[in-house]
Formats: sequence, structure tokens, C-alpha cells
Amino acid sequence: MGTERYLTVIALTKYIKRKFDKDPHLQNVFVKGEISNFKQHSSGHMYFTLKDEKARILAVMFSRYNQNMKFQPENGMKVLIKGDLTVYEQSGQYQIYIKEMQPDGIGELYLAYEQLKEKLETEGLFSPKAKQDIPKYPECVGVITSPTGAAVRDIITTIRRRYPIAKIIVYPALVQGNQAAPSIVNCIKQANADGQADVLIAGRGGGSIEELWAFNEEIVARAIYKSELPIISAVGHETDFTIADFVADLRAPTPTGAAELAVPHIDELAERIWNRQSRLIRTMRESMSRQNIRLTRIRKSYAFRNPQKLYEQKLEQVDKYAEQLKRGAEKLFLIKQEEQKLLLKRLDRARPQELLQEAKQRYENSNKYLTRNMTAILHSKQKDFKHILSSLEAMSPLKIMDRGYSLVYSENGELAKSVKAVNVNDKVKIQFSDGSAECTVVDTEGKSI
Amino acid sequence: MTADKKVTFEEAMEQLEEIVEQLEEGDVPLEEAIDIYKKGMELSKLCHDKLKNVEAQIAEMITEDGKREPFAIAEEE
Amino acid sequence: MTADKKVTFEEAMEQLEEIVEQLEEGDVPLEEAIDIYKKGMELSKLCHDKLKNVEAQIAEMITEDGKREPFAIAEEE
Amino acid sequence: MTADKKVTFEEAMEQLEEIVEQLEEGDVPLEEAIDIYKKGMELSKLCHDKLKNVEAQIAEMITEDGKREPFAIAEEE
Amino acid sequence: MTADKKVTFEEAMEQLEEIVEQLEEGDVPLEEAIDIYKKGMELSKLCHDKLKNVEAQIAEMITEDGKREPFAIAEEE
Amino acid sequence: MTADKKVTFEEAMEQLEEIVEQLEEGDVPLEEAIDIYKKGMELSKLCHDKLKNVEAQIAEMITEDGKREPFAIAEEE
Amino acid sequence: MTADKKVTFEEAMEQLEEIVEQLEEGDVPLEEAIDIYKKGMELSKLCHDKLKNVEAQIAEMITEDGKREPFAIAEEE
Repeated sequence: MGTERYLTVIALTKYIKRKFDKDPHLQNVFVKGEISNFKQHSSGHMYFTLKDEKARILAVMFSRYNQNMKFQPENGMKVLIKGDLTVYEQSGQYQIYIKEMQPDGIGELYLAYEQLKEKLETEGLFSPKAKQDIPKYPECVGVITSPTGAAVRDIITTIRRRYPIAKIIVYPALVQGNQAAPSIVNCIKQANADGQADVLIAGRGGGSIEELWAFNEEIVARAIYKSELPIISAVGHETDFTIADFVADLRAPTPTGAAELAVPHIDELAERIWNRQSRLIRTMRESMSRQNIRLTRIRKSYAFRNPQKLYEQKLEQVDKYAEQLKRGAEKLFLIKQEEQKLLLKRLDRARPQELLQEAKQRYENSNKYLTRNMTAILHSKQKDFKHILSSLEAMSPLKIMDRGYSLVYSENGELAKSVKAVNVNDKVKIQFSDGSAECTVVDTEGKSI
Repeated sequence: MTADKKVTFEEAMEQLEEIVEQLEEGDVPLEEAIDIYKKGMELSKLCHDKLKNVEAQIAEMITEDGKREPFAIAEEE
Repeated sequence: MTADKKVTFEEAMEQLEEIVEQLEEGDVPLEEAIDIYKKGMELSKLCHDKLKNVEAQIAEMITEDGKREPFAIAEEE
Repeated sequence: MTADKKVTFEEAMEQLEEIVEQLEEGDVPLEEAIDIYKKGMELSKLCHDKLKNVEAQIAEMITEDGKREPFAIAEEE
Repeated sequence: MTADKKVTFEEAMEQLEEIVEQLEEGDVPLEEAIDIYKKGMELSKLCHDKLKNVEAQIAEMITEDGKREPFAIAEEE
Repeated sequence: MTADKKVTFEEAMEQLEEIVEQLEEGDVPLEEAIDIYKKGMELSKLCHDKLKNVEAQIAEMITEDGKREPFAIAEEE
Repeated sequence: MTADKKVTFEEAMEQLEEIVEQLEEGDVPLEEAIDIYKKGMELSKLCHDKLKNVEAQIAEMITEDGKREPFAIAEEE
């Protein structure tokens, strides 16, 4: 148990708020009543109580919604309101949040207008997607309006002035009264059936809301929507907004404005064509000039103007090589020649003449000493011989006899050293130093000692 | 050129605009450019002729029963 | 040369620019260089002729266009 | 020599340079040197002829090019 | 001597140098020296003849080369 | 004597010099000495002849060498 | 005396010397001395002849040598 079953105030309040918000009948509610307790906050938001004799409800209109309002609300003013109901949680009060507010008085017409607008908008008739493009250069403009009004005059004059080549077809329509709406619808259908016009202008001059009312009729709106030809609406003055304006492919503020929107100005157009043409020519000339400059630059480029450069340097190089080749060959030849000469010189110098001289010298030496040495030996031997010979001669026993001695040799040739060695009648030989004599012994006599 | 006759003024103008823009963007090859240029010049001439050659039109009114009648502005108004 | 006729002006110009660059870089083999140079001369002539041709076409059209009379209607007003 | 005709200028020049270097370095046998030198002379002549040929071609092209008329547009500017 | 004809200049020079060195070193027997020297003289003559031959060929080629016409364009500049 | 022909000049000279030395030493028996001397004289003649021969060859070579023509190129410089 | 022929000059000289020494010693009977002396005289003759002989040979060889022609080159220098 405990307190779980008890709701918090906020929970309860949120629950209630959700109930309000979900209920379709409490959204886009149309309410009428009288303003009291009106206050406008400095932020622009409006706060007041909407009441009638029997009830009251708190109302809020935020500045976002009220800033384009054509009237200023005040206490006691009766107003028509469109808005959503919801709960303001902090005070637990339900309030109506106003989106649109009109002073009450037009009454049913205005309500009908709003309701139709709402309906058609929901159906998507105002959607930008449903809008057709207005042809830029219409050949034929269909005008749906009163043939007698100022509007038709303004439109035709304007078109004539701006774009005289466009054909104008007027589809005369009733633009006010009960028959106006079907008449306009008829014209739209007729124009579509014709198929001549490229664009339609549907509208009328200014007037009261009742006078303009045909353009708020559903059949007109649907006819405009259905039209295969694009339609420019031109109803009343700039401030007048009709359903037709919403559903038309283009809204013009005035009939003159519609004509200006429907056709271009022919001079401007011609100017435009001239302009495009001259741009074409200029662009083409510029492009040509650019290409020409580019080509000229290329043709004047160094490489193109001086094709000789392609080979001149090479030519120089060939000549250089040829020269080097010649010099190289000559140099090589000279080197070889020099080498050969040098060798030849060395060979000359190495000629074995010196060797020959040396050999000769050597030979001469030996040759000289050969005989000299031989002669020396001979002389030495001769000398030795002479020496010995004189020694021999000095020792000659024959020299004793020089003093008067003689030698006596017996008959047998022996030296007779004693008288006993000889007998009488022996033939003896007496040797003198300088010769000999043959003698016969006559007598012998021994020596008495 | 005969084919071009069926081109509406609007189409011709649009093509002309496209061509001018194309050329002005500048990266169109020369041969193509001269073709485009020619086409552009033709279109320009075509548009120009269309503006020039049409006589001023008289406004017509088609009555409820489908009859056509010239429409004169009520000058008196 | 006949094959080159199908080369567009831009292709020819691009080739020509490449050739100039090649030649200006300078280290192109001799035989190749002379071929390149010839090719360059041909391309140069080709581009020149194409430009002359285009120029003539433009000139012709401008002359034609120049004769165009002003708007009659515009003057009436 | 006929085989050499297919040698490019640059190849011939390279061969010539090698020969020159060989000769300048000096360590070439004498009998070989004369052959190398002959070869070098032939190469030099070949290169020379190729250059003459190129020169003639260029001269011809320049003459032809000289006859070409200048641009009208270029002069207008 | 006929066999020597196939000897290259450099080979002959090398042999000659060897001979010269041998002779310069000096300890060659006399008769051998005279034979070597004779050989040296022959080699020297061979080298000399080879050089004369090459000289003649170079001279001839240079003369031929001299006849070559100079470049026309190169002179113009 | 024919066998001696194969003796080189140097060998002959060495023998001769030995002989001279032998004789110089002096204590050679007379008969031996005269034999040696004779041998020496023979060797001396051999050497003499060899020298004459060499001398003649050299003389001839010098004469031949003198006839050799000089180089043209070398003189140009 | 024939046997003596084979005696060399030096042997003969030695014998001679011995004979001189013998004689110098003095105690040789005169008769013997005379014999020895006689022997010495014979030997002396032998030596003398040998010397003469050698001298003659030398003289002959010198004469021969003298006929030999002198060196040409040697004189030139």
C-alpha cells in the first residue's frame, strides 16, 4: 500500500494536459467572444480573458502570431479567434493559444473564407508543388475579367506596351455578384478548352470584400487548381488576399502587375538577345585570341625559332672530336715515334764498339805481355846460364897449369901421379894448359927420401 | 535549320543562354566552340527574327457563346 | 598528315606544347629531334590552319549578322 | 659502313668519343691505332653527314614555314 | 725477316728494348753482342718502317678530311 | 785449329790471359814456356781475327744506318 | 850424348850447378876435376843450344805477329 496510489500533482496535471492535446476538437478551435483583462507584455505576447455572458476562458497570443495583425485588440472588443487549447501546467489552468484573431463583424463570410482556406490548404491546393511555371515568352495571354472594368484596360495597355507581339484574348467574366463565380469558372474552362493562351490572368480591380468574394469561392479555387494553363491571379489591391490568390500559380498585387508578370518587355528581351549574341562573339573572339596568343607563343618559342640549336652544339662537338681524333692520332704517333727514336738512340749508344775497344785493349795487353813475358823468361834463363857458365869456368882445373904445371897421362890414359906409374919407353901424354904433347919415357928415377 | 523552326522562342532563348554560358566557362575545344558558336548565332538570329517578324496583335474577345470579336478598350472609361 | 586531320585543335596544341618543352629541354637525340621538330612544324601549321578556318567562319557570320536590321516595332514606340 | 647507317647520331658520337679517349690515353698498339683512327674518321664523317642532313631538312622547313601568311587576328590586336 | 712482318710494332719495340737493355748492361760476350746489335738494328728498321707506313696513312686521311666542305649555316651566324 | 773456331772471343782471351800469367810467374821450364808461348801466340791470332771480324761488321752497320731516311711528321714540328 | 837430349834445360842447368859445386869443394883430384869439368862443358853447350833454339823460335813468332794487320777502328778514335 503506502502512498503509491497517490498521484503527484504534476503527474495528474500532465495527464490532463495530454487529454487536451490529443483531442482534435480542442485543436484549431474557432471561438468568438469579447476581450477583457487585455495585457500586452513587452515581449509582444498578448494575455487576456475571452468571455461572453455565461463563461470565460484564458487566452494567450504570442507575438509570433500577432505581429501581422491588422488591428489592435482592446478590452470590450469582440473578436473571432482560431487557436489550440492546452493546459498551463504551473497554474493548472486551461488556456487557448491563439493563432489567428479577427475583429468580429464580417461574421460568416470571414469564417467561411477561413474554413475554405483551411480546407483547401489541407488538400494541398496551395502547395508550391502544385504551382505551374509561368511561360517566359507567351505568344498569347488570356485575360479573364470584366471586359468593361479598369482591370482589362490596365492589363491590355501594359501588355501592348511591354510585349506587343503577344496576342491577347479577353474572356469576359462577371467579377461580382452571385453569378460571378460560375462565370469565372466558365471562362477558365473555356480558355483551357481553347488552348490558345499560354498563360491566363484572372482578376478584377479593387473593391470591398463582398465585391471580391467571387475569388474566395471554392468552385473558382478548384477551377484555377484544375486549369492546365498557368494562371496569374490579380484581385483587388496589394493588401487583398483571396483564396484565388493562394491557389493561383502566381499572385500579382494588381492587374497591371499581372500583365508585367505575364509578359517580358520586348526591348529588354531584344537587349538580352543582343547581349547574349555579343557575349557569344566576344567569348569566341577571346577564345580565338587566347589560342592565337598561345600558338604564337609556341611558334615564337626559342626552340622553334632556333632549330639550329638542335644540331649546332652537336656540330661543334663533332668538329671537336674530329680535331681531337686527329690530334690523338698524331700524338699517339709521335709518342710511338719518340719511343722508337729513344730506343734507337739507346741502341746506337749501346753499339758494341766500346765492347770491341775493351776487347781490343784486353787483347793488346795480353798480346804485349805474352811476348814480353816469354822474352823475360828467356832472358832469365840466359842469365842463369851465363852465371853458371862463368862459375864453371872459374873452377876450371886447367887454370892450375897456367902456373906451369902439366899433367902426364899414361899409355892407358890414366893420370900418372907417380913415377912408378911409368916405365921407360912408355908413351905418355903431357897436358899443358894450352895444349898437349906426346912423349916417350926415356928414363925413370925415383926420389930418395 | 528547318528543325529549329519548331523550337519555341523560349526553348531557343534557353539554348542560347546555355550556349553563352558554356562558351563563357571557357574550356570548350575550339572545333566544338565554333560549332556551338554557330548554333548560338543561329539561335540569336532565330530569337531576334521571332521578335521582329510578328506584327502587333489586336486583342480579341471570345464571347460566352464562343464567338471571337476584336476587343477595343473602352477608352471612355 | 591525313591522320592528323582528326586530331582536335586542343590535342594538336597540347602535342605542340609538349614538343616545345621537349625541344627546349634539349637532350633529345638528333634524329628524334628532327622528327619532333618536323612534327612540331606540321602541328603548328595544322593549328594555324584550324585557327584561320575558325577565324574565317566567325568573320563570315559577323558580317551576315551585321546586316541585321533593327527592330521595327521598337522604333514605332 | 652501310651497317653504320643504322647507327644513331648519338651512338656514333659515343663511339667517336670512346675512340678519341682511347687515342688520347695513348696506350693503343700502333697498328690498332690506325684502324681505330680510320674508324674514328668514318664516324666523324657519319656524324657530320647526319648533321648536314638535319641542317638541310630544317632549312627546308623554315623556308616553307616562311611562306605561310600571318594571322589577321594577331595583327588586329 | 718475313716472319717478323707479323710482329706488331709494340712487340718489335719490346724486343728492341730488351736488346738495348741487354747491350746496356754490357756483360754480353762480344760476338753475341754484335749479333744482338744486328737484330736490334733490324728491329729498329722494322719499327721505323711501320711508323713511316702509319704516318703515310694518317697523312692521306687528313688530306681527305681536309676536303670536307664546311657548314653553311654555321658560318652565317 | 778448326775446333778453336767454336771457342768464343772471351774464352780465347781467358786462355790467353792465363798463359800470360803463367809466363809472368816466371818459373816455367824453358821448353814448356816456349810451348805455352806458342799456344799463346795462336790464341792471340784467333782473338785478333775475331776482333777484326767484329770490327768489320760494326763498320758495315754504321754505314747502313747512315742511309736511313728521317720522318716527315717529326720534322714538321 | 843422345840420352842427354831428353834432358830439359833446367835439368841440365842443375847438373851444371852440381858440377860447379863439386869443383868448388876443391878436394877433387885434378884428373876427376878435369872430367867433371869436361862434363860441365858439355852440359853448358847443351843449355846454350837450347837457349839459342828458343830464342830463334820467339824471334820467328814475333816476325809473324808483326805481319798481322792493325785494327782500323782503333786508329780512327
